[in-house]
Formats: sequence, C-alpha cells, structure tokens
Amino acid sequence: MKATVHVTLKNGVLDPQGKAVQSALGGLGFAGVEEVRQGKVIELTLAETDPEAARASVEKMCRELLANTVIEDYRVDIEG
Amino acid sequence: MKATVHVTLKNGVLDPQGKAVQSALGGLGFAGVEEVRQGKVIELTLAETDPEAARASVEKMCRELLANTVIEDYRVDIEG
Amino acid sequence: MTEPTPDVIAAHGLNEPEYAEVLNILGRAPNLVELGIFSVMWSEHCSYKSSKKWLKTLPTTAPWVICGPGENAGVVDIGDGQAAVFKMESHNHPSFIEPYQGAATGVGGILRDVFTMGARPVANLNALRFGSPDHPKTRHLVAGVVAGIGGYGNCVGVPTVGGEVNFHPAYNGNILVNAMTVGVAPADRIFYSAAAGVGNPVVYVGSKTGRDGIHGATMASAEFNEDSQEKRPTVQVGDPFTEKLLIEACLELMATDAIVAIQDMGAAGLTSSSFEMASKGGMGVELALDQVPMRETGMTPYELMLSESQERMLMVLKPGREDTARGIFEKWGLDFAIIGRLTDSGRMVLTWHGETVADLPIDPLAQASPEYDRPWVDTPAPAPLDEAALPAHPTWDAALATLIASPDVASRRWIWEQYDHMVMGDTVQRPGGDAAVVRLHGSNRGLALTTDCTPRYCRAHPESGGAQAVAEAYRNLSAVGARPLAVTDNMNFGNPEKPEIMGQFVGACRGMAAACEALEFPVVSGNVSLYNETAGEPILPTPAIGGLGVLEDVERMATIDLKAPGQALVLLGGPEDPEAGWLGQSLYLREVLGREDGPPPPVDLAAERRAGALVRELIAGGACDTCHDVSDGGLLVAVAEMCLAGNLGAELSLGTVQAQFGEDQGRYVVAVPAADAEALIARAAEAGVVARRIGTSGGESLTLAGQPGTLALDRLRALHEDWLPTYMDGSTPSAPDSQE
Amino acid sequence: MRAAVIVFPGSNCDRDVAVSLRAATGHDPIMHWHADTELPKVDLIVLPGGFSHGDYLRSGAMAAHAPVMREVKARADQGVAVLGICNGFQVLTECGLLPGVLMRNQSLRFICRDVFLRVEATDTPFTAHYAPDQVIRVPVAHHDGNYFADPATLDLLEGEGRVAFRYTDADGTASAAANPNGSRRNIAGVLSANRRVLGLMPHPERLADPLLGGTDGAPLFSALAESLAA
Ligand SMILES: Nc1ncnc2c1ncn2[C@@H]1O[C@H](COP(=O)(O)OP(=O)(O)O)[C@@H](O)[C@H]1O
Ligand SMILES: [Mg+2]
Repeated sequence: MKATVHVTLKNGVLDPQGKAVQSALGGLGFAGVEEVRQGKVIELTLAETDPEAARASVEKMCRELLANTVIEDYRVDIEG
Repeated sequence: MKATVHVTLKNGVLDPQGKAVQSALGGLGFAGVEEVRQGKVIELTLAETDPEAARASVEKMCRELLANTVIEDYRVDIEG
Repeated sequence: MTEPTPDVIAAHGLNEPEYAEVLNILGRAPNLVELGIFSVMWSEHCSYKSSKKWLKTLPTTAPWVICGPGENAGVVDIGDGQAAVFKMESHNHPSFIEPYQGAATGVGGILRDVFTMGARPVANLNALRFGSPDHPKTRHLVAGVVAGIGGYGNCVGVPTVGGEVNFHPAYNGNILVNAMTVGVAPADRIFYSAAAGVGNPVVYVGSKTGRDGIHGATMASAEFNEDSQEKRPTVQVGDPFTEKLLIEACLELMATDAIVAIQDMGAAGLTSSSFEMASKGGMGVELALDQVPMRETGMTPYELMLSESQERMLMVLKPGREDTARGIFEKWGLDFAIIGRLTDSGRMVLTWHGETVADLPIDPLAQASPEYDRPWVDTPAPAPLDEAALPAHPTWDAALATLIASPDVASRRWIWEQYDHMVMGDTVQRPGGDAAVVRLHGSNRGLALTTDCTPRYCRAHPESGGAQAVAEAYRNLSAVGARPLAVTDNMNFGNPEKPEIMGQFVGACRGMAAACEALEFPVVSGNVSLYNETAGEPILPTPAIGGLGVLEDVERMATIDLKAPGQALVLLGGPEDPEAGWLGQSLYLREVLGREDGPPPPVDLAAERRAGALVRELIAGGACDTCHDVSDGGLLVAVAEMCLAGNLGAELSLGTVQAQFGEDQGRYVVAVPAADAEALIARAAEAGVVARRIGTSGGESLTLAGQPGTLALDRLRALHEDWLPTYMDGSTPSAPDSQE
Repeated sequence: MRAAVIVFPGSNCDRDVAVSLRAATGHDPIMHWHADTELPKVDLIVLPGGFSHGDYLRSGAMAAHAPVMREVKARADQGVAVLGICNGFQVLTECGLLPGVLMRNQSLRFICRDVFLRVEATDTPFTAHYAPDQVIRVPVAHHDGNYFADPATLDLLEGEGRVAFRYTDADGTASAAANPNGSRRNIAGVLSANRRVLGLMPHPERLADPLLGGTDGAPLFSALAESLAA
C-alpha cells in the first residue's frame, strides 16, 4: 500500500527556498510569478494493507518525524 | 491561478534521503516500511488566468529550473 | 547466450584487434557479461592503454616514498612514524552532465581511494577548469560543481582546504573537475589491495548496488534484454552520509587484524575491484553475484558487474573474522555480505543462483590489456613574442585593476566559503594562501598542500608547461615553509588518437619528469583523463599537479599577508636585469592586451631548487614569516595580493611593464624588517639566488616610486573580491574602470 | 567537570569539541554513542556539530529521536547543562529542548567563515567568562543556520534574556550585513528557560587555539569547566 505525505511550511513561516526560486524565475524572464512555496513530498510503500491502519500509522510518522509541526503542516494521502 | 509541481527522482536513481528516512522510521519502531522516496513539491501562484497558458509556462519553468531532468521527473497540476 | 553482434561489440568500445584478442584469450566468443567485463577492463579509464608507455617515464621513487603508483593512492613517509596517503582523480564528464552529483561523487571516489589504504582523510582539494564566463552554461556549472564538492566534503567532515580554478573557452564543452584527498595513517599500517589466501572470504560492504552509471554500453545492449526502459543507466548520486559511516567502519575494522586486502569499488565497480585484487595477488576468485546486496529488483549479473554505485568496498578477510567485521558494519548501519572466496585457479568465476555466468582468466584481462604507442607530433615551438609590435600599454594601475579582477586572478572566497575548510580542527593555514597547511593531529607538525597547473603555458609549449606545473607546486609548498615531498597528478587531455594531442601528452610528461627529477619531487599517484573534447575541440592540455610537503613546526610557517609597515619587500629569483620580464603567455598579455601568444616562461629547474631551499631556510630559521610566490599576473599582482591579505599598502620600484607583469618563474616575494634586508640579500647571493629589494610595506594604497597613479587598498579589494560573487549573482560583472 | 559528547552517525565535530573540552578541563570527555541509552552521570552533555543522519529530511530531525535523547531530555530537565553546537543546536530545537527552528540559509549556500558575535547573556554557565556585550570572533560552518521562531516566541526569548549570542559586525552592531544566514533578529544562540541549555550555530571549538587563528571560543569552555566543577 502506498502513502504520500505532503509537508508544507505553515502560512507566515518564511520560505528561503521558495523565495530564491521565485527570484530565479524572475531572472529567467518568467513574469507574473506571485508567490512560490517549496515543500516536501514523501512517498512510502507500506506492508500494511488496511487503509485506515495505514493512515493512522503514517499520521503518527508525520507527528514524530516527517514534519516539524512548529513550522510545517502535513497531509496524508493513502492509495490502494 | 495556482500551479503545483511535483519533482521526484527518476526510477532507479539513488535517494539517500529516502533511505535515511526509512531507516529512521524503523528505528522509531514503525514496522513494514518497505520503501521511502523523497521529492519536492513547489506551489506557484501565477498572475496568468488561462489554464493552458499557465501549464505551458510552468512546464517550461520545470525544464529550465525547477527540475533537474537528468535525475528528476516532474508533474504539473493546474488548479482553478 | 548468442554471440555478440558487431554492433554490440562496437557499442562496448572494443575495436577489431581488441575483440580478436578477446577471442584469442578465451578461445571462444564471450557472452554478454564477459564482453561487458572486457569492455570496462580495457577501457582507457581502467587500462591506461594510451598513456601507460609515457607514465612509466615519470620518476616515482625517493627515500621517503613508501608506495608509488599502482595502488589506490601514493604513500610517503612524513616522519614520526606517520605516512601521508594521497591521490587526485578526475570526474570531468559526469560533472558536465550533472554538475552537483558529478562533482560530489568525484569527491566520494577519491576519498575512498585514500581510506581504502588505512588512512584517515584529513584534507580535500579540487582543481577546476570552466569555460568562458560568457558562455551560457558556465555559471550553472560553477554553482553546481562547487555546491557538489562542498555538499559531499562538508557532510563527511573532511576539510576542503585548497584547489585552483581557471576559466577558458577551451573548456566550454568539457569542464575539468579534479579532486584530491590526503589522508594520514601509521606508516606501518598501510592496507593494500593484493588478495591472498585460498579459501579466504571475499566481502562486500557499504551501500547496495543499483543501476547507477552503468557503462553507456548498456543502452546498446538493451536488445539483449526485455523491458529496457527499466534498465536504463542512471546518473550516480552520492550519499556522503553513507561514506562517512563507511570511513568510520573501515577504520574501525582496520584497527583489528581482520583484513587481508581491501579495494574500493570505483570506476567499473565490482569488475575492476575484483580483478585488481585477484591479479595483484595472483589469485582466482569465485563470486556468487546473487549474494550482492541489491537496491532494485530484477538486476542482472551484467548490471551488477558494471554498476558504478557509490560508497562500496570489497575486502578479503582472514578466515574466521567474518563475524567481527559483520558486527562493525552492522553497527554503522551498512550492508555486509560474503559474496565469494579466493581460489588458486587464476580465474574469475561468476555464478548466479548456482549457474556459471562468466568464467574468465584474470591476468590476461588485468595485465595483458592493450598498450598503445600512439603516434604523436611535438607541438611546434611558438614564435617569440614581438614586444615592439604590442599595442600601447595602459598605465600600471589600470592594468593592475584589470588583472586583479580578472577571472583567473579574482578572489575565490565565494568558492571556499562554501567548503567547510576548518572541520577536524587542524587547518592552520586556510584557503587563500600559497598552500593550505593542516596540522598533524596532536602534534605541531603539519602537511602543506597545493594543486597547480597553468594550462595556457601547457598549450603553448607542453614540455615547459608540464615542468612549470610541477615547479609551481614545489614553489607553493616552499612558500609556506614546507619541504616538498611528492606529487600526485591528473593528466587531462583531448583525444589521444590525434597525434598533436598525443604530442601534448608526451611533451607534458617529459617536462613533468624533468622537473620531478630535478626537484626530488616524485610522482606517487595520479590519474589520466583523455578524450576531453567536444565537437572536435580539445581542452587545453591540463596536467594538474597536487603537491604535498611537510612542515616540522607549524609555528614556523609563512603566510602571504604583510604584517607590519616599514618592512622591506625583497624579490628572490631572477631575472638579473631588474627591467626585464617574460611577457609571453602572461595573463597581462591576455587580460590587458587581449592576446594569447608567445612562448611561456622557461623554467630553470636548478634555480628553482636553489630559491626553494633558500626560502625554506629563511622561514624555518625564523628570518621571515611573510612570503608569496610570484605566478599568474606577475610581481605587481603578487604584491597586491600580499597587501590585500595584510590590509597594508606598499610602495614599490618597478620601472617597466616587463618587471611589473612578467611571469618569470622561480620567484618569491618576502617581507622582512628593513634592517635585515641587506643580510638577506647577501645570504641569497651566497645561495646563488638573485635577490633585490623592490619596495617597502606601509600605507593604505599601492604606489610605484616615480610613477603616477595609485591604487587604494579598498578599491583593490573591491575589484578582487567582487568579481566572482557578482558574476555568480548573474548581473553583468562591472568592468573595472581604468582610471580614477 | 565530567562531560559527555554524544556521537550520532554523521557527527563530525565530536573530536573537535573533545579537544577543546580537554584543553579546558584537563581530561577527555566521554564519547557516547547515540544508540547507547545508559548515559553515565555527567555535568555537561554536548551535542556536537556535523551532519547527523546526513542532515537528510531536516537537519537534526532524526538525531532528535536517537535512543539516548530521551535520557538527554531527562537530564536537561534535572538541570544538567547541555550544549548544542551547530548540528547540536538543530537537534535541540528538533527535540523541543529549545524553541524555534533552523532553516536553510537565506543565500541557500553553505557558509564557512569567521563571524562576529555579541555576547548578550553572561549569567550562564556557558558565557560567564565573557564580558557583557563583548564582541567575539568565531567561525560558522552551516547550511541551515537561519534561526526562525514566531514573533511571540522571539519576544519571549528577548524578554527573558535568552538570546545568548547575536551576529554583529566587528563593532558590535547587529546589522543585516553582519547576518550570515538570515536569522531572525540576528540570533546566533539561544538559552532554555532555566539557562542550562545553550544552542548556538557558531563553532567556539574552532577558535580556541592560537594556532588556528584565534582564541575567542576558549572562554566558553573555561567557563563551563569552572561553573560545572564538581
Ligand atoms: N598520471 C599518472 N601518474 C602516475 N600514476 C598514475 C597516473 N595515472 C594513474 N596512475 C596510477 O595508476 C594506478 C591506477 O589508477 P586509477 O585506475 O585511477 O586508480 P583507482 O583504480 O584507484 O581509481 C594508481 O596507482 C594511480 O596512482
Ligand atoms: Mg581506487
């Protein structure tokens, strides 16, 4: 079973990478890029076959390791 | 208009981060994590209002800056 | 398996005579696995088939050499029961394709060559050549390569303490990334690669094997496999974290007596490591390839033998020590697998789930690889420079302003600030001087390290260029007060099948050999990188030299910064005539007058040796702690660098353009208390070294006696420091305004 | 004073800090492997610099969950002094012993160079040998040293005098130009509420020996040796 975790910076937390990407895009001539935020996507392959159990376990992974909840939000998607 | 870009390592390319996360999860007692791959997600806010034009422009950004196409694949999603 | 078709043979880089030799050795057609093995073992990279004949002419011995070329790295005795282990290696092509990973894995590879021999790596250096700053790819390549070198070295915790960078359009399509590692080991605890002991286990440790960097031939051979999409070769990605663990685990195991032989898996991975170990020890090997730790499913014996996955080692253990070794590697979280045994058959037998998939004689592959005496022609001697025909010279201060901010002279701070150059707590001379100095841990002794080559000289006259590269390394070590001990080299050239390129190689070897001989500065390790061409355009011949020297007391060390006002600046070294100076191939000619011509400066090896000995005597004796050798840009640039480093001005008397900017060799500028200047000059005369006072330190600007113009230090500093960061920021570098 | 240096996989300044501790105390610290939960009784715990777990995922994140860290937190709660340098600071924020987080440098580049710091708090076991507002020169070497916390947290830290060091220029002015990494309010080091836990990005152990070019880092170790003397 596959799980995908999106980890993104909370609103209001500065994002040095996003800002740098935004200014680099401007430098390359892309106009109208109003904001860029960069996050992580973590794809997990799990032995677990029950979607609910998988979700619970991955949510726990997020809280314990995958996200730093001081500055980051996360979202878990479970696919068949 | 918002665009989301997923940048992931190509199949077969070593993912040292994913590997380290996998073993850390094991250390935290999460059993049955068979593989972990880590990628980036980049969220762009664009002035552009036409979905097709936005997609074309973001695809170009991916080729020129956002993805390293030697080792990475990318996927562009455009939302309203 | 079917016999390989001519296409497949060609795709494996074997020409007709070479394939005929394969048939002759085997007495049958090879299968694909075997063909792949021949192909990598006989590649230029592994076999040195074009260069061997000439490499043999380099001097490789001295009383302090413990191990010369032929092992993973060279080893020299540095006193006190310790040995330095060092080598330089190229990662040119991968770095052009993917600058970050290419450069990073280059650093990883050279580190392994050094700790394989039992040495703890203590310093990294890197010699880089990029295309013209105007070329659209250059900025991206510089950024990626520098980040990659830093990314790997910083993470493994080995300081990156030095290197060199040149820019030239000849590298537009083919950059050079040469990485050097220096390690330290007890002199009586060096580990070698010769396998021994029938029945001894062959052990694989480190990372798992994936399909990384498999020989380009895999593509062509895809017709032998279904689902070729999945089996596409991939770029190697470095994992410095695993490398760090591998260093610690290997050194921990080396402290026991479990290891018979050890070899890193570098280029051509499992193939070359297993063949080299077996061949050196005169052994046979049986490997069960299904036992190799694999990162992906569906891998084939062909892929396992050719993969260039990083951070892996092969070892032969003493019988019964498997559990000790396994315990150590498991503690560090690394893979450990017994994949085979040594035999006395002299053959490499590879099995896959019990079935033999290759059976090859070892020596014919490893030792009877092709050796070519490629035709070569000498590079024609350049016409002498007609100085009378040169365009008008600008004023000295305008010329200096241009030079100090030119791509080959401008400060490299932007680069080395991205390298952790202090970790390990022994960097007593940081980047920015003539040579980096790292203290030998727990003592007051030190190693001085440098890399050098002036490719524009090498192109104009390969023989003097080769000699000059060695001499400059010798000089940079002497300038900090270190006794030069030995060098490693990285020979970067174009296509050796072209006689004029082969002639460059031969010329450079001749010059290097002469210089190494005369300076008692032997070559103990090195690497050759050929075929550095794009669309038929070769790079400049670039025999990069990595030099290593030893300092008995790091408190008696010189640095380039002027330390006090009122000191006498004394030039040691020729020419006799204070008005004379060698402008041929100088940076002044190129950057200020816009021409690249004339012969390069000749190298007088006897004078070089005398001047080096004198400088070392002065520094070790405490007579002088400020010294800088004169190289790119000539005397004014050298003094300007001393002023900037010390934040102190100087007044000089240098009458002519030749004296100001000539690039005569074998020279040093030293600063001594004014009262000592005469005695110093007298001592130099005794030592047979031309010497004269050229000025005095002091003030906040650089001035020339009797000539108009002045350069304030602040302005000089801005010119020197701003070029690279400004260039990397992407804005147009400001052209230095010539007059104020 | 007895000190333990925790060694994580990928630590690489463990030996460097041990050298400085030895110079200050006259004896070697205990080098303690992260997987070993039996931490001996010590007066000081040091989390050294380096790249624990390769700095993968987030710097310090995986080390923060090392088996020994539960014990480190317990000791910190009991008032044992804990010093986190560079990667050690990142571990301290990840495990919650210090507030905030260390983000990617504003330049996105790794930076290794000497910086100037103003000593903002001298009433701690770490900083007692510095004078108030003293400006010291110490190197940084990091990719993720950009200190971030929300304004309320920053105000709290300032209000409680828990900013230990700030990046400044040579005369002690905390200017933007003197900030090497984009840290909020030029913060280079912070203290816990009980002032017994210090995390800082700069490396005092790298300039604590005249041969390395300076000794401004040495008073931090001598202060620890004195204030934690058994
Ligand atoms: N230009 C050279 N000068 C001297 N020795 C060289 C040179 N090139 C290669 N060698 C030596 O040949 C041996 C094989 O080199 P190489 O294949 O690059 O080593 P490795 O397999 O460890 O990467 C090494 O001992 C190396 O030092
Ligand atoms: Mg090797």
